[in-house]
This record gives sequence, structure tokens and C-alpha cells, in this order.
Amino acid sequence: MKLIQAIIRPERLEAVQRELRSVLDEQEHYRMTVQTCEGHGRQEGRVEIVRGRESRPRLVEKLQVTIALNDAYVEPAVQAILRGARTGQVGDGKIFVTPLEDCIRIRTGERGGKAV
Amino acid sequence: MKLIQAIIRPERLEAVQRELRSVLDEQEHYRMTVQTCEGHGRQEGRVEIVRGRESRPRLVEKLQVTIALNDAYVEPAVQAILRGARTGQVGDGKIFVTPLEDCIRIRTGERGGKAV
Amino acid sequence: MKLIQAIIRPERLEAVQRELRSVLDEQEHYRMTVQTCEGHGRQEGRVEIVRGRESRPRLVEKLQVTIALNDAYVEPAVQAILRGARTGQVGDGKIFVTPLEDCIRIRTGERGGKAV
Amino acid sequence: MLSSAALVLLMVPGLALFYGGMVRRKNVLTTIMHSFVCMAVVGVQWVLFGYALAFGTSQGGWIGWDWSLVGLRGITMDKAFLDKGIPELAFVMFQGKFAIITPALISGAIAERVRFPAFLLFTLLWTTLVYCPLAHWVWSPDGWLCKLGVLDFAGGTVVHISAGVSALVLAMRIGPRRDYVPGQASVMPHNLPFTLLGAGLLWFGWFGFNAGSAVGLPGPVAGPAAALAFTTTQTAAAAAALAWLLYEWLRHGRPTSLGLASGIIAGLVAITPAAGFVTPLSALGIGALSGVVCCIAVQWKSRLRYDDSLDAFGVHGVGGMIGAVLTGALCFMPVEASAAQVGKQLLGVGVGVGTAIVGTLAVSALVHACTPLRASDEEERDGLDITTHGERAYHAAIGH
Amino acid sequence: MLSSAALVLLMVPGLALFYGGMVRRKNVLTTIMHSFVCMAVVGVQWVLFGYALAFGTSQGGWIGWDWSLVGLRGITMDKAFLDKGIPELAFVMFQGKFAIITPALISGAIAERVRFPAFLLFTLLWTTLVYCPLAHWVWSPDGWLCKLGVLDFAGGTVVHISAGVSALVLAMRIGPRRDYVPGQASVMPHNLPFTLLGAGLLWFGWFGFNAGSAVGLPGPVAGPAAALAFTTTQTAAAAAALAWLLYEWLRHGRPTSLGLASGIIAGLVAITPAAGFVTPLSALGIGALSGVVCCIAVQWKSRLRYDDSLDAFGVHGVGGMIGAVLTGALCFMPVEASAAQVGKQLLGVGVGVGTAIVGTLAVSALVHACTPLRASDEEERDGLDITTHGERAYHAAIGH
Amino acid sequence: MLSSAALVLLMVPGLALFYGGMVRRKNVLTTIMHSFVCMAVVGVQWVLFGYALAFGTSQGGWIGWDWSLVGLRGITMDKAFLDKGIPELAFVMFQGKFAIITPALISGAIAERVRFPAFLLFTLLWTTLVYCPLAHWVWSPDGWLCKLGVLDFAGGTVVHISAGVSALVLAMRIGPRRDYVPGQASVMPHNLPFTLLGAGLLWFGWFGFNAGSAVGLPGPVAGPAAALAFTTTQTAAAAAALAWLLYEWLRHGRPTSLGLASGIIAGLVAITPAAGFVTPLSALGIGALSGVVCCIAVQWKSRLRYDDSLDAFGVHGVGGMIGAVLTGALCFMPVEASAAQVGKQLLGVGVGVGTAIVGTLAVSALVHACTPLRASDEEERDGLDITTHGERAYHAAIGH
Ligand SMILES: Nc1ncnc2c1ncn2[C@@H]1O[C@H](COP(=O)(O)OP(=O)(O)O)[C@@H](O)[C@H]1O
Ligand SMILES: Nc1ncnc2c1ncn2[C@@H]1O[C@H](COP(=O)(O)OP(=O)(O)O)[C@@H](O)[C@H]1O
Ligand SMILES: Nc1ncnc2c1ncn2[C@@H]1O[C@H](COP(=O)(O)OP(=O)(O)O)[C@@H](O)[C@H]1O
Repeated sequence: MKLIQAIIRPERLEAVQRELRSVLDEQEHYRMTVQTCEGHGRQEGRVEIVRGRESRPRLVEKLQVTIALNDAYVEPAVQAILRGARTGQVGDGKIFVTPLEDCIRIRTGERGGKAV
Repeated sequence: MKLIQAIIRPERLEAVQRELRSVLDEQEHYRMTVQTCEGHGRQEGRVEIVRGRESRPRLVEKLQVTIALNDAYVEPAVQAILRGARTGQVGDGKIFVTPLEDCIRIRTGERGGKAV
Repeated sequence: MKLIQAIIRPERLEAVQRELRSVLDEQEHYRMTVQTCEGHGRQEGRVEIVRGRESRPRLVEKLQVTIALNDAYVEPAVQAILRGARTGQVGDGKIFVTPLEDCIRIRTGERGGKAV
Repeated sequence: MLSSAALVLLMVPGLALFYGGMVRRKNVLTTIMHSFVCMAVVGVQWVLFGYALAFGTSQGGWIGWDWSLVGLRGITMDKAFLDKGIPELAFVMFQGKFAIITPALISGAIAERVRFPAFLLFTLLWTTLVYCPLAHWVWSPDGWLCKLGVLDFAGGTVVHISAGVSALVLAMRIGPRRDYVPGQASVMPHNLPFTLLGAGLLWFGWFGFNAGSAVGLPGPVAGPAAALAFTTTQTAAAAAALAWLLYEWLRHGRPTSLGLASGIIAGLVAITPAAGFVTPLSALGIGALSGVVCCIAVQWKSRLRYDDSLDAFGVHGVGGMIGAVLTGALCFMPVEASAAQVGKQLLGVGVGVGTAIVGTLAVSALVHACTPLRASDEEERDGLDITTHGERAYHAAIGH
Repeated sequence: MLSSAALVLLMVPGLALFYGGMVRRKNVLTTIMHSFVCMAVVGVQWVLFGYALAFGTSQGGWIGWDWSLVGLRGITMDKAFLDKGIPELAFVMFQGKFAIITPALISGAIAERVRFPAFLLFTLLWTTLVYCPLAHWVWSPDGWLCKLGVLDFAGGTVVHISAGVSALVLAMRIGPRRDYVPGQASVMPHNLPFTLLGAGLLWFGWFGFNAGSAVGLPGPVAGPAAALAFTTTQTAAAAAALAWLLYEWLRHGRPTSLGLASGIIAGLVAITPAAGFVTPLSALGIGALSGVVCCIAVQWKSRLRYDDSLDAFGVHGVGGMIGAVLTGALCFMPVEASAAQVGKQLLGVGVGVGTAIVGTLAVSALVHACTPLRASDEEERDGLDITTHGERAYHAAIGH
Repeated sequence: MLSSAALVLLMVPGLALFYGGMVRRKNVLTTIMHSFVCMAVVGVQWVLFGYALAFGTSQGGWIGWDWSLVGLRGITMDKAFLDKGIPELAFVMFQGKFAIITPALISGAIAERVRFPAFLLFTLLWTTLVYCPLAHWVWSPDGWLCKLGVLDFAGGTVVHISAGVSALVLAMRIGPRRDYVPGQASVMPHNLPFTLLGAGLLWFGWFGFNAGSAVGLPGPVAGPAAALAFTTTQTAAAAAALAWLLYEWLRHGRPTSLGLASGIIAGLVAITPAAGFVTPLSALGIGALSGVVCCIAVQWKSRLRYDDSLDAFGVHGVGGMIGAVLTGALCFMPVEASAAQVGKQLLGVGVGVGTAIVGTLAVSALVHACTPLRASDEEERDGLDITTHGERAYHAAIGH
């Protein structure tokens, strides 16, 4: 099992969701968790003006999408996120894949692969 | 060492905290970190109405609880979270367990097991 | 590759960023992601008063900084965070290091070490 | 008169924000609606029959009635009110605003758990069965309390005592919120700037409330009395705000913004029955006293088991009583202060308290017979905004 | 008169908040600015030449003009307005506020996508080419609609119908928002408490709007008429709020706070043309009807493909028409209700609608010739606040 | 008069929001309290002895005093003010609101770092030692500046110049915020909609400020003068808002909402001393000029090392001076504009500036002798709301 954490542009969430739905089994009920975050990298924020003083924030709003998956689904999911999130411009974000040792569904107590 | 990340219902946080306190050593000072998130899965949000138009959001508010633990405490903590977070209804969430290679207490610089 | 997740005091973010910039290669463009969170531990929140009733919250505002790094940079980055985030007082936070199996730059599709 | 009525109306959104800022995010809309919906329900009730009950021809001093006042049909445009030279319609509206604001005040005690339909019904019945009679007794020239010489310039008894006491009774009847812990700050206000803005609007509107009430006095004094009422209102509010702030500072080591705002309201409440009858210096005293006493009342109360969410009783009930009694002790007009007058004022307070208790018990029993008063545990947990109204106050972040 | 003008001015921030709360976080500043900037643009235009066009000496009933009114140079301080005993400057200002609020109402239909420079230009041209003539026709004693006997107490046709219809036309011209989905709640209001507060301020300001308009009547009735207008305004707002709430409750199972607020506005709009001409009971009826009909209009509209973001047409257009027609059917003064009067009112509505359609098409073509009307897709996606104004409404959390 | 006083009072919450929206989340309550607490402190001071100092019998033109005015004991309810036919109490209150708002204006310069107890003491002393004398000199018929013929319609010198200059001096005395970086937008406003709403309320209240001041003129002109003052106030605000917006647009490529709001305030400030003395066209010019000059002043200032957090000097100081001088150059009444009058106005400005500098230095030294002026670095870092007042403005998310 793997845990995928992807940092994406907020406005690409819908597209990513659409792509994920098509590769994951549960259709409407594909599972994921989303968090707000701010990212620092090559992309800069848009200029803001306060009474004539300018500032260009370095931290830019992003979303982090977390998905736990069985190994077979990892590659399709990564490709789906790439399709949904890519604009080709600086700031598209990253996908991190980390090992997941165990996964428990709280409602039923099921563990491991079938709980994902 | 393991890193536990649990997605739970916001209203179960208190119960989860109560259970955790009873299984972790530090009593009052048990350690954990909480973040807001929104989850997508089988559970649907409650209907919202805007001037007669309805929408039922698919993303539902959740909390993510993060706890770093030495191996011996993992199973008790998982059980504690299960006890605190379970309602038996769709939307109870998941617990993810991932390996933790190192852990450093910033205040003292201590590392590894005793820093957890 | 490793994924570093550090819980720090909000007001130390600037100092942490300054230190990180000096040890990571990209200078201005060093990469990281920041999230808000609330932490529970030995530190207590400041007293709040509502119409004469007092409460001292146990959850304290923190920031979580996430950085994906190639192995060689992990130790310098950890040291940089320690330098930037330490105040010596209870509540300085933790650094968690977890293994990172893969990393993909969304913009280009590059993978692994060079995508970090 | 009309601008005064408009000012009083602004107290409705003012109160809505004052209360709305103090509850949690998940209940802010329903709390704001409690105030707004009083405008809708009582706004219609007043025109249909409320005014007739309160200010129609007196039926033995106990209640008013005139078939011609139903729907205000009998009030032609140019009909003047008594001999005051103002159109009666202006008076109808001015009094209507008082009737609107009173049940809205009550809503603070039962916020975050009352069911919306029950509150609607309660508002309608309470206004009809408690407010209208009380207003008749005190303000109609033929009302029995008025005839006895009980003084109530702008509604200390009719508005604040009746609302505060009813709030307390209703809060006890409905029970505490699920996460209420006596003596602790178990629920944090979600948006204090709203509460402070609400206090600002209330304070602005209160000038209409108090200064506008000068119209009840005989012609020639009405103008100067309005200026006097304005002055005492401002002075009492300032003194009470300062007193609450300083008392809290000494007592808890922190001068809070909520204390400052609460002090303003406490002072305004306490000066209400006295506004046109006392000197500015007396107003200073009334304000300072009410600031300290209401602060103590609110804190003392919080150790008890009942849960008056936003302290409607501690501020309006207690403040109203202080003001009503001190009016008797400090007034220089229309009669000189005297022990006898204090006695009359105490009588007024007693009648107000008694009526509020009995009336509220009766009305809440009536309501409960039709529809439960209290939200289910799940509704309370998830918030009344989404469960009852299908709305969330704020949408942000993800996906928007 | 002056306090009425001040009250009407408060409608500008009121409307700004009412609209601003309903859009998404990323567009709240630009939405608020739409209202505020009308004050700046029309505020200057009105003094320079707008007043001259609307209330200058009539050129055959079609438009006013007086060189001496340019820059208000010809109005000395003590010049009285007609024979009403109020300074003409007060009248200029009172009318100016109406001219300011009207284009601000339109902005609701095109929120979240109109380009700011285009809206500025639109406001200037529309006020000059559509509003000023309409105001002249209806309110100048020599205006042709006025002479025909069309009644419009405080701007049902001039303000609300013209704004509502223009809003609809402009919304169709500009096209729907990029994420608009007919029939779905595709965009959630980011801060409903702002919207409710805005509704409260609007309602307070509306008393100035309607009661202040009594000055248009002959001297002796002005005072009583103001009281009547106040009463009908309050009554209609209450009835409409209740009607919208209850209708929605029955229909969708949920009484919403946005429905309550929308009902208030709908009732205020509908009573505007009738305020000084009908009885309180008629106002109750007008209010209740407008609450239900506007609610239906708004919901029905949402199934169509055009996107009137904040329902400027559904509330102001529809409400204005209901009010204008019912004025003819229910008025008791200055003329008795009659079929003939209803006919005249229908004529007024027709002229208002026609002028608004033709005028808005012409003005938007003119504007489009100078600068594009619609923001780019990227600007719309990232929000107009940051892309056009270089600002974000809220800063929180990280790094601050 | 009374409604004007009520309007001016609304400026207190208006200013509180205007300032409160511009600071960071962690300091919003303390910033709002700065304005509210002026109402409490000065509200009591004014009744006790402030009015006696400012408007008591003149002691040689330098200061007023009357033992009978202490606590307003000597003012009976029906005592008229001079020969103006209004009760003196109404005048006391109207003037009291000016005294309240002035130190509140100063608070903008020292926001986010001044200690609350120090500000309280400063307010009390500054009002007594700086404001009351200045008000006496300019507005008491026997004040020496009044006798010299210096014109100040509604407080350009007394209120705005004195507040703006004192703000600057105090900001320099206290030093910049810990994270202030000259020339950069180092601190972002946390809630611009609050700031815009605050600007709206200020603007509404300002009509009371300026139109109400017409009462200072001889009887028969008072009414028309109020209408004139209303007109010039509205016109100048509109022109200044437009000017600031356009200037910023040209200069920085972005028309900002904060610029629009700041322009409104700048225009209102600049017209204050001139409101009843100039024509609407002159007001247009004064407004446009002040919009551009204040915008430049604010930007130019931001390159310097001192940190006037919310630009109290750039807007009130600079705007007040522009207005005071232009009053001399453009007035048509009560005297014709002339070089001599400009000279007198310059003298007034000079006296205002000088008094503010000397007075503020003296008062801040006095305060500092009692209690430190500036919060500790840790308090500043964590925010004054939680460290000083034990409160957080917003509670959301987790655990609530
Ligand atoms: N090594 C990393 N660790 C943590 N976050 C990263 C890392 N690399 C990229 N990110 C996240 O991805 C976002 C996009 O990165 P950026 O350098 O701006 O664009 P791009 O990846 O297209 O070159 C950043 O804002 C940050 O949130
Ligand atoms: N594979 C997963 N990856 C990420 N988050 C998940 C995953 N499975 C569940 N979740 C989180 O758990 C929440 C509950 O899931 P849901 O399917 O609604 O209920 P249940 O787990 O009770 O069947 C989701 O909203 C989501 O936040
Ligand atoms: N084992 C852990 N798991 C999750 N979060 C932790 C853990 N230990 C510490 N933290 C985070 O670090 C913060 C600081 O911890 P605390 O005990 O208050 O201070 P210190 O680490 O200086 O002793 C906590 O608020 C929490 O967010």
C-alpha cells in the first residue's frame, strides 16, 4: 500500500477529481482527503498593493490531496493526477509517494488492503 | 517508530483525545497534532440551499490527527482511536500507519525513540 | 529521498525559511509546503476570558512545514530547522523524517531524485 | 419620531450581530435570524392586532381593544396622536419597534439549541399574551400601573425586565447546551468584531429608543426632554462601559473587549426607564452601578447550572431592575424622587417579573404542546444553521 | 429631508455588503467597490450635469436642462425648492442618492465577471442616458409620464424596474460565470452574515428612501404622508419576509436566512412606488404577494441559462413591476384606485422596461467599443480582487 | 441637532471597523477597543469637566471654566444654547461626540504596539490638555482664534489637524512595529470588507458632523447652511474617492478598494473646515485635490522610517491642512475669500500644528512617567488581543 500526497493548484482540483474517478474503482465514491496549504518554490504570488506599497508574496495557495492506495492503483492514480493537474506552467506542484504500512477503516475495523 | 495519521469526524475529536490520554504515558501531556481537512468518500455532505437551488457537497469536513509513536504504542493508540472515533455510520474515516525513520525534538535536539 | 515534516511555532517560520535558504541549493527558489495545524503537548495555550469565565486551551496554533529532499540534504535541512525554530522553551515542536519512495514534478513529469 | 423609529429599527440588525458574533460558527445564521424574524412576525402581528391590544381603548386598565385598530384601518393618514401634534401612524411604528426588539432580546438566552419553529411560535404568543398587556398597563394613559404612577420612560420594565426574566425562565425550561460547563468558558464567541459592531449599532439605535420616547411627555417639554434623554443615555453608557472594563480588569487582570461592549449595553438598559427623568450626574451613577452589578451578575450566574447563553438575564434583567428602582430614587421629574416613588417602582418591577415568569411558563407550555422546543442532540452537535436552515454562514477554502 | 438623504446614502454600504456577502471570497472587494464607486462616479456626475438633465427646465417633457444648473452654480444656498420650504440643495442631494443607488443595484447581475473599467464607464453612460431621462419623465412636474398621471412614489419604475431589467439585459449580454450550472447552487455565498447585515442596513436606509419621498407631495400632507410611507414600508417588508420564508419552508423544507433577507428586500422594492398612496393593510398584501412571487421568480429563473448572479432582476425587476401595477389597483390617494390607473401604471412599467432594454443594449455596445465588458477566463478563475485590484479581502493564517 | 449627534456617534464604530480591518487578526480587538474606549473615557470626562473647559466662560480667550458646568449641574433641561433655540444639552452632546472621535483618530498611528493602559491615560490627558483648549480657541465666541477670524466649520483644525499631527508625533515617539519595513507592504490588512464597511459608516456619520455644525451659524442661515454643508460634504467625498482611485490606477496600475475608501475619508476630512462656507463646485475641487495629495503623502511617507500604522497623519493631518488653507482661498461666506483670510487660516493651521506637537510630547512624557507606552516584543509578536485582553477575535475550526 502507498500513501500519495500531491500538492496541486487549487483551481485544478476539479480536473484532478474527474481523472481520479475514472481510474479508481469506487466511481462516485472514490476516496481522498484534501487540505489547504501554501507552497514555496519557483512560482511567485501575484502582486498585492496596500496604500501604494507593493508586495509579492512568496507563499502561494495550494491544495494537498492525500490518497491511500493498493500498489496496483498507484501508477494509474499518479497518471490521473498528472493529467488533471498539469498546466505546464511553473507552480504545478509535486506528487509524493510514501510507503503505507497499515490502514484501518474506523467504521468497521477492517485492516490492510481491503480497508484502503 | 511509526507515524499515525487518522482522518476522523470533527465532533469525535474530544472522544478520541479522551481515549488517547488513557493509553499514552504522558497523561495530560500526551502529544499530537491536529489539522482540518475535507474528505471525499461514501459519505455525502448535508444539503445546502441557496435561493431555492440545492446542492449536496461531496467534500465533508474532517480532522486529521497526527501522532508519532514508538512501536509498542502503535496498537494501543490505534485501538484508542477506533474506540473514540467510531459511530458505525458511513464517514467515520481511516487510520494510516506509516514508518517513521527519525524524530527530533526541536527544543532539545534529542533524536529517535526518546524524542517521540 | 526523505520527506521531512516539521511542526514549528508560527512565529519561527521566517527564521526557519532563512536558515533553509542557506542550506538548500535553489536559493530564492528552495521548495517547501506549509500548513496550519494545532498541537497538543506539554505547552498550554494562553488564558482566554469570556465574560469572566476563563479557559486555557490545550490546543496551540502551530505550523507544519513539509520538505521533500534527497538524502544528502536531509541532515543539513534538519539542522537548519533546529537553528531556526528553537527557542528553548516548551512548545518548540518536532521534526519527523519519513521515507519517500517516489516524487514526481507535475509540470514536467520528471521523477525521482531530480524532481525533488 | 420617524427618525427615532428608524433608529430603533437599526437595533434589530445591531442585536442580531451582537448575538451572532458570540455564538459558534455553526449557529450564527439561526441566531441572526432570531432577531430578523421578530421583525417579520411581530411586524405583521402589530399591524394586525398587536397595536389594538396595547394601545386600543382600555378595557378596565387591563388590556386595550378597538375593532377599528385591527389592521390599523381606523387610523387615517392625518389622524394625530392625542394632542401631541404627531401623526398617530408614527406613534404606531415607534411602539411597534419596541415590540419587535423585545422577543429578539429573549432569543439570546436560548441560542444554539432552540428549535426555529418553536421560537417563531413563542414570539407570536409571547408578544400577544405578555408584551401587549404589559405595554398597556405601563404606557396606556388608562393602564393600571400608569395610573398608579409607576414611571418607565422608555421601557425598563416593559422591554428589559420582561425580556430578561422571560429569557431566564425559558433558558431553565429548555436546559443547558450539550457542551455547557458551569463556570468555564466552554463556548468561545466565533467573531467578536461582529459583536462589537453590533454593540455600536445598538448604542446608536438606542438614542432613538430613549430620545424618541420623550414624545410621551406633554407637548412643551418634549423637545428639551429628548435632549435630556439623549444626554443621560450617552452618559450612562459611557460610565457603565468604563465601570465594567475597570471592574473586570481589577478582578481578572484583563480588560476585555466583550466586557466593554457588555458594559455599554448594561448602561443603556439601566438608563432606559430613567432617561428623561434624571440629571446627567445621576445617569453617571446609574451607569457606573449597572456596569459593576451586571458584570458581577453575569459572572456569578455562570457558576450556576442554568445556561443563559448570551446573558440576556444578567444584562437586561438585572440592568432593567437597577434602572427601574433607581428611577424612583433619583428622578427630579415628572415627580420628585421619594421613598414612595421607589415603592411604586418596586411594585412595577414585581409586576413585570411576575408577569414574565407566569407568562413565559404558560406560553412555553403552549408552544411545547404544538412542537418541541429543543433541537435534537444531533442537530445541536452539527449546528442549527445546516440542519435547520440548510445553510452555512461561511464558505471558503477548498473547492470555492 | 437631509436625514432622509443620509439614510439613503447608508444604502450604498448596505447594498455593498448585501451583495459582497453573496459572492465568493475572491470577488468580494470588487463587488463592494461596484457600489462604492457609483457614489464616486455618479456623485460627481450628478453635481456636474446629472441634476440638470433630470430636474432642469423641461425640454418638451423629454429631458431637463439649465446651463445654470451645471455644477449647481445657479442654486444659491437659500434657494427653496418649488414652494416646499426646503432648500433646493437638500432636494438635489436626496435625488442624487437615488441616482447613485440605481446603477449599484445593476451590478449584482454581473458580479464575479464584469471588468471594472467597463463597469465604471457603463455607470457613467447609463446614468446619463437612461436614468436621467427616466427620472425626468416620471418625477419632473413637466415630464410626460408625470403629466399622464403615472404614479411612482419613490422610484418603483425609475429605480427598481429600470435597474432590474437593465441588470437582466446586461447579464445576458455578458454571459454566465465560468462555473455557473443552471438550476444548481454552483456558487456558494462566502459570508452570509455580511449579507444579512447588509439587508439590515438597506432596510434602515429604505425608510429614508420612502418616507423622504413624501416631500414630493403638496405641503400640508407631506408630514402625515411620511408617516404613512414609513408604516407601509415597514409593513410590506415584514409581510414579504414572512411570506418568502414560509413559502420556501413549504417548498424546500428549509426556512433559509438568505430567503428571509431576500424577502425583506423584495417587500421594500414592491412597496416603493406605492408607499405614500396605499393603506397599511394594502401594504401587507403587496408585501406578502411580492415575497412569494419574487421567490418563485428567482427559483424559476435559476433553471434558465442566463446568470443573474445575485438576482437583481428577480428581486428588483419583478418586485418593482408588482409594486407599480398594484399601486394602480390599491391606491387611495392622490387618486382613487381604478382600472384606468392600473392602465396608466402598466404604461409606466412598459415605458420603463422598454427604455431599460434599449438603453442598456445601446450603452453596453458603446462601452464594449471602448473596452471589453468581460474579464478573461484566467482573471475570473483567480478572482477579480487580486487580478484587477491587486488586493485580497482576507489575510490570515500563515505568515501573518 | 440630536440626530446629528447620533450620526457622529456612529462614527465611533465606523472608525473602529475602518481601523480594525486594516490590522492583523491578532490585533483587531485592541484596535476596535481604542475607538470604543474613547467613548467611555471621554464620554465621562466631557460631562464631568471637559465641556466646562472647552465651552465654559472664557478665561481671557485661553480656556473656559464654570464651576456650574462641572457635571453639567448648571444646565437645566430647558436651558437654550445662546439664542439658537436648541437646548444646550443637545449642544453639549454634539460637541462631546467630536471630543470622543478625535483621540480615536490618533489611535490609528500607533496601532498594533501601543499598550492599552497607556492609551487610556493618553486619551484622558490629551483630551483635557490639548483638545479642550484648542476647541475653546476656535469655537468659543471668545476664543482668541475665533476672534481673529480663523474659520473652521466643523473641525478641520480642532479635530483633524490636531489628531493627525499628534498621531505623527506619537508614532515617532513609540517607534515602528517590529516587522515594519519602510516602503514595503509588510503588514497586510486582515479584513478589508470591515474597512470598507467602516468607511461607509464614517461617511454616513460625517453628514451629522458637517451638516450638524451649521448650528454654529446665526439662526436664519442655519437651515440652508446645513443643506449646503451636506452638499459640499457629499461632493468632496465623491471627488476625492474618484481622484485617489484614478491617481493610484495611473501610478500603480491597480485601482484598489482601500484607495477608494481612503479617498472617501480624505475628501471628508478636507471639506470639514470648509463645508458651510464654499460652493459645491469648490467642494469638487477641494475633494479632488485632497484625494491626490493625500494619496501622494501616504505613499511618500511609507518610504520614511517612522511607522504611522494606519496613516492617521497622511489622511487626517494632510487632508485637514489642505482643507483649512483652501477654506480661506475659496469661501464665499461668512467672509469673502481673500489673501488675508488665507493668512488667518495659515495661522490657524500653525497654531494647531504647534499645539499638537508640544502637547503630544508633553502628554506622552507624562504618560510614560506612569506606565510604559509600548508593548513588549513578545506581546507584539503574539498579538495584543490575547496578551492584553485575554481574547481572540475569531474562533473557528478545530474543537469548536
Ligand atoms: N521538495 C519539495 N518539498 C515540498 N514541497 C514542494 C517541493 N517541491 C515542490 N513543492 C510544492 O510544489 C509547489 C510548486 O513548486 P514550484 O517550484 O513553484 O513549481 P514547479 O514544481 O512547477 O517547478 C510549491 O509551491 C510547493 O508547495
Ligand atoms: N483511501 C483513502 N485515501 C484518503 N482518504 C481516505 C481514504 N479512505 C477514506 N478516506 C477518508 O475517510 C473519510 C471517510 O470515508 P467514507 O468512505 O465516507 O466512510 P467510511 O470510511 O466510513 O466508509 C473520507 O471522507 C476521507 O477523508
Ligand atoms: N509525538 C508527537 N506526535 C505528533 N505531534 C507531536 C508529537 N510530539 C510533539 N508534537 C507536536 O509538537 C508540539 C510541541 O510539543 P510540546 O510537548 O508542547 O513541546 P516540546 O516538544 O518542546 O516539549 C505539539 O504541540 C505537537 O503539535
